[in-house]
Amino acid sequence: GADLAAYCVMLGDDALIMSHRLQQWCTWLPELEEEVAVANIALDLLGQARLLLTRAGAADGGGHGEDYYAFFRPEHEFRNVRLVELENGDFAELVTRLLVFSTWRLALLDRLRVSRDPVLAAIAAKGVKEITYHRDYAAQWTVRLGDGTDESHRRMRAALEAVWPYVDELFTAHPVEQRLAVQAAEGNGDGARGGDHDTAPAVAIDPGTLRSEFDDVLAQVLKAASLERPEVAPIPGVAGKLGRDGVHTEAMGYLLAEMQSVARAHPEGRW
Amino acid sequence: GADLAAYCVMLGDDALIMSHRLQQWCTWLPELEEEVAVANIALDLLGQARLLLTRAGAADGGGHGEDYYAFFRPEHEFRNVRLVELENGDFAELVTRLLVFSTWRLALLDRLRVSRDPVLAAIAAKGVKEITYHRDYAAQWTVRLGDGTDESHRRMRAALEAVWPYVDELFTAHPVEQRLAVQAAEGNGDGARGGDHDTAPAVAIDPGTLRSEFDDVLAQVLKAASLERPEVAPIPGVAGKLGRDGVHTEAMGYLLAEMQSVARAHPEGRW
Amino acid sequence: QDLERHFDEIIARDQRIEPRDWMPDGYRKTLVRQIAQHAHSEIIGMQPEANWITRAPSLRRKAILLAKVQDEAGHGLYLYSAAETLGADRTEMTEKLIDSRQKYSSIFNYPTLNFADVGVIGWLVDGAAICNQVPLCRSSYGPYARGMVRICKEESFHQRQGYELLMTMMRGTEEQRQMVQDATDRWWWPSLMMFGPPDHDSPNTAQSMEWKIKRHTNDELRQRFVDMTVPQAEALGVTLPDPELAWNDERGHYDFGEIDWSEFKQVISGNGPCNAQRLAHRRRAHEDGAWVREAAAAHAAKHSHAAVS
Amino acid sequence: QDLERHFDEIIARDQRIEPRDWMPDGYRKTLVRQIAQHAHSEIIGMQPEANWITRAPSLRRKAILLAKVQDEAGHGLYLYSAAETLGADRTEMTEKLIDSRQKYSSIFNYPTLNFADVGVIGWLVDGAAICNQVPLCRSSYGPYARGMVRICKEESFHQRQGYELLMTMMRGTEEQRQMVQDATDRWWWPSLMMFGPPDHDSPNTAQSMEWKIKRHTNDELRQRFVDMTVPQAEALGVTLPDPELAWNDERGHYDFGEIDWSEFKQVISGNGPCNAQRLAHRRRAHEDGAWVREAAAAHAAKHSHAAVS
Repeated sequence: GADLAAYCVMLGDDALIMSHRLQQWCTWLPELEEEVAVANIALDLLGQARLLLTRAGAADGGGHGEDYYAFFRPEHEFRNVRLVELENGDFAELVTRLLVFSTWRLALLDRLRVSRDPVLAAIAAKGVKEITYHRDYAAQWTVRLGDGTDESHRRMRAALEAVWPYVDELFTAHPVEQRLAVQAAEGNGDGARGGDHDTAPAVAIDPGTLRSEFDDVLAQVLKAASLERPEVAPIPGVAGKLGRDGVHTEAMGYLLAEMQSVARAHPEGRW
Repeated sequence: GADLAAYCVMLGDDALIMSHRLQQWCTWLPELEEEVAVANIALDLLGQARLLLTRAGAADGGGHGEDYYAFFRPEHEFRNVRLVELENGDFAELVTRLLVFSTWRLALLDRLRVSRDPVLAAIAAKGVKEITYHRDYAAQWTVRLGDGTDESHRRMRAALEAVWPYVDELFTAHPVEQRLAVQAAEGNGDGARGGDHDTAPAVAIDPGTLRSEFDDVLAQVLKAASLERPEVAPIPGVAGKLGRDGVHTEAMGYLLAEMQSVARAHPEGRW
Repeated sequence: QDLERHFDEIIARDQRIEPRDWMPDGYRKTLVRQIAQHAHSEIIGMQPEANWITRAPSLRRKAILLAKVQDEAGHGLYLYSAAETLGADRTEMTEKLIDSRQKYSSIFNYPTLNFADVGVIGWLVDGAAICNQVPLCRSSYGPYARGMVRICKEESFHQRQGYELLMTMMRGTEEQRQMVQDATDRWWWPSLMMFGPPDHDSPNTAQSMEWKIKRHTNDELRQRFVDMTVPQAEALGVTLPDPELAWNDERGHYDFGEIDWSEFKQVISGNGPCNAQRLAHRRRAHEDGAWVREAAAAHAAKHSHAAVS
Repeated sequence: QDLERHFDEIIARDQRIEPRDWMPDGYRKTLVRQIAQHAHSEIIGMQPEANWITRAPSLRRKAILLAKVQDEAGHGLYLYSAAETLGADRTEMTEKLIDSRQKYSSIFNYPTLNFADVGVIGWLVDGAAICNQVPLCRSSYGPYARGMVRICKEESFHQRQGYELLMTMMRGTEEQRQMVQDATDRWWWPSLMMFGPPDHDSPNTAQSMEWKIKRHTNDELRQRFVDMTVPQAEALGVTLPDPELAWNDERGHYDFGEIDWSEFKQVISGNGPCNAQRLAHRRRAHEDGAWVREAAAAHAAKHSHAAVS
């Protein structure tokens, strides 16, 4: 239904927009090995986005394909978290954002492997393998840079301070997520309180339940990198509305203008 | 006719795209006085672009207004010189590009005041006053920065080297310019070789005739700024095709994607 | 004491204090702080609007918007000059701004997310600013009062242009109408917060009113703004996002809902959606421009030496 | 002399020289130069295509393009490794590239101006590269020959994808067909220049062929490319921008017009439309990444110390 479609759009947009920011790094990375690795991560996320947006189109029933979602929606219909849309900074910022994003998304996809929606479950199962690698890549660079030179340590601290204000949003459940996360229990719980039914999977995950795993992983990586979790306030949305509500940062409009420019110049085009 | 429309598009696009690059400086300038001055120059050029593109629409007879030209043409129909579309650099680059652009354009508009097309002549007359100020502004800053600190001198030299490869193109006549520049003599010369008719004005100016004035002004300003004209080769077009032919640099696509994004998202919109 | 009596008399007679006049330290400090904040607000306020200059969907609107942002830079220049007549220094004020030691209007800590925001900022934000500022044209400090006369005139012009943009968009497509409504929804409450905390929570108001730096309380001005704006929203065809908004015959004013003062305090204390972004932007522009200012100073120094020798 | 005879015999028997084998200095130098240039071409060649990744108009095409650019980075890595087996150093080669002391293929000094350029680069540029490179799979130097086998396989794949994009676009709108024609017009002649100067003007060819580093002359390969491409252009429905292009029954080949060798020389010597841009881009990426490489080295040094102590 509509909720499932909206949920797939959220997870798909996260991957699509994060992939876009990584695509912009292409030809600007410090080593060829990093060119290969970052392009690979961007490709994995693009693949996840395609599957999720295709699933959204099917669940929605409106007949929209993946390209409709990517190229013909206005900004306020994009439902990604704001973390992924921020303008690129230096390589430390790339590493930090990727560490945060992949740690969060790995925890999420790991649980979604048993989603009651079998398509979503399959997408998640595939994604877990990919994101495990992304997280390792980011963690390794976090350690290298945190425990590298004074300069790299300083840059990692600045990157953490820039990225961290957008972390809380990752764990804030949107009503769609809340509904899909409990629906299983309600749907199945009707009169049946036996062991099996209590653990019947939901379609979605309440991201709030991922926080402690995220905090543990980050604590571990930051410790190995001689870095500390920064003390910075989260950046609020507008009147409580966040990326999941379609309310973004000023960076988003420019990103979409670029991403959608060719497709929109040729709305009847075949590619 | 079509040539007059094409010519107005060329001069209009120069102003429109140069204005865009100056608009992007807004809120990034080193002093408030510069914020006011640069916005003012961008406004003047935007005003010239509007008059010229409106004139183009009238001459073309296709019923297109200024906004059609700005927002609904594809890249290869933009006829500006490549100088104006280059990505912004530092303030020295702004000053250098503006000095080159306004010196060239002032020489051009000065002669166009007697264009046989009365609308073009009026636009040029208005523009001369504006561009005189732009050129003075750029010249003053060229002197200040060239003859300021070591750092500012170094930056001005780098800016000159970056901008200069696009100077030759300013004086390369497109066939449309060539036709409109001679047409008067031909049109009026028919059997009448008297003094008055020989000096009958053309519609357009062959930009090649502006070079010596340009070189003199630049030599004077650069000398006062303790700077030298750089020794760098001009950057060719593709198979001889330049901005006036609709062949641009890779910077142009991004510029247009941004500039046209809102208008194209709402083709039926009223603003 | 003679001086102080003279000052009190000028204030009492509703005349103007001029730069050369004696004035109490508190008066000077309060004014410097207020004028600097006002100047900073003009400068930071350029950012959310400049965000749409390059994307303005018609050349006419592009020119209007660019001219407006230019006016704001001009207002900033004016106001910094007025503060300088009180002994403040522009460079110092700029440094206080980027070090978060002086504030600017919180309204500019919200993002501009679609082109209708440009119109709504003109309509609501400039509208609220005018309500705040018209009384300042009668401020007891001469240079500030005179500056405000010109600024208010230009802001009224901006407000009309903003409203006119919205009117035009409302006659456009359904999507455009949604853009206007969306922008109105986002800017309405922050605009009401522009008048500052409620009177019972505004400690400086009494002294400022006594010195005739301020002429009306926050709540008085806020009510005036609401009364003025509700009919404009109706004419426009947008819904203001407050279900409690209703005409009160008894009071002769519109009632309106409770403002979220916790949000206000968060934004004021640096934790709004764009505080960090706005300051980082201003800081970077200032730092990127350092070599230019140094070069200009070095050139001027050489030049004046040459003139002397 | 024993060594030299052994080397000559390996070459004569069409076997492979391996890194541990003795080889003449000239052979080594020629190979290092050729492999480094080839590696640089892969790296610089990423830029014109990467230019369209973020704007690719369908997600499928975006993925294909991104994967292709990634492959090019992989090819670069491969080739730098092959050069390292001859004693060259990657960092040094990179520095020679950004200081203009080593070249890369001139074709990448042209701009990509519309999305069809992505397809035409696959079709023509990769097509020409394959013609050049297939014989290199039999290069006498083992690591290079083996690298080329894999690279050629991937490039054929890219070429088919490019051609397929163009086929699809030709079935689209009139504007799309114009984009394909426009891109073809711009890339055709530069593609022919990819085979290098005409044989009578190519001084190194003889020695390279003797060493079996090179297997065919420039003009032979160029003709092969033209013969292969003309029917593809017909199938596609685009016109190649050469009025002299015509089948010659006698020769059993297509005749084609004179290449503008003055343009070729200009671009080779640094004055193409994008030479400065490409090098500045690569230089900036390299310089921006210096602190990262230093940090990685410092971390590795700490780590190996820790392991030892």
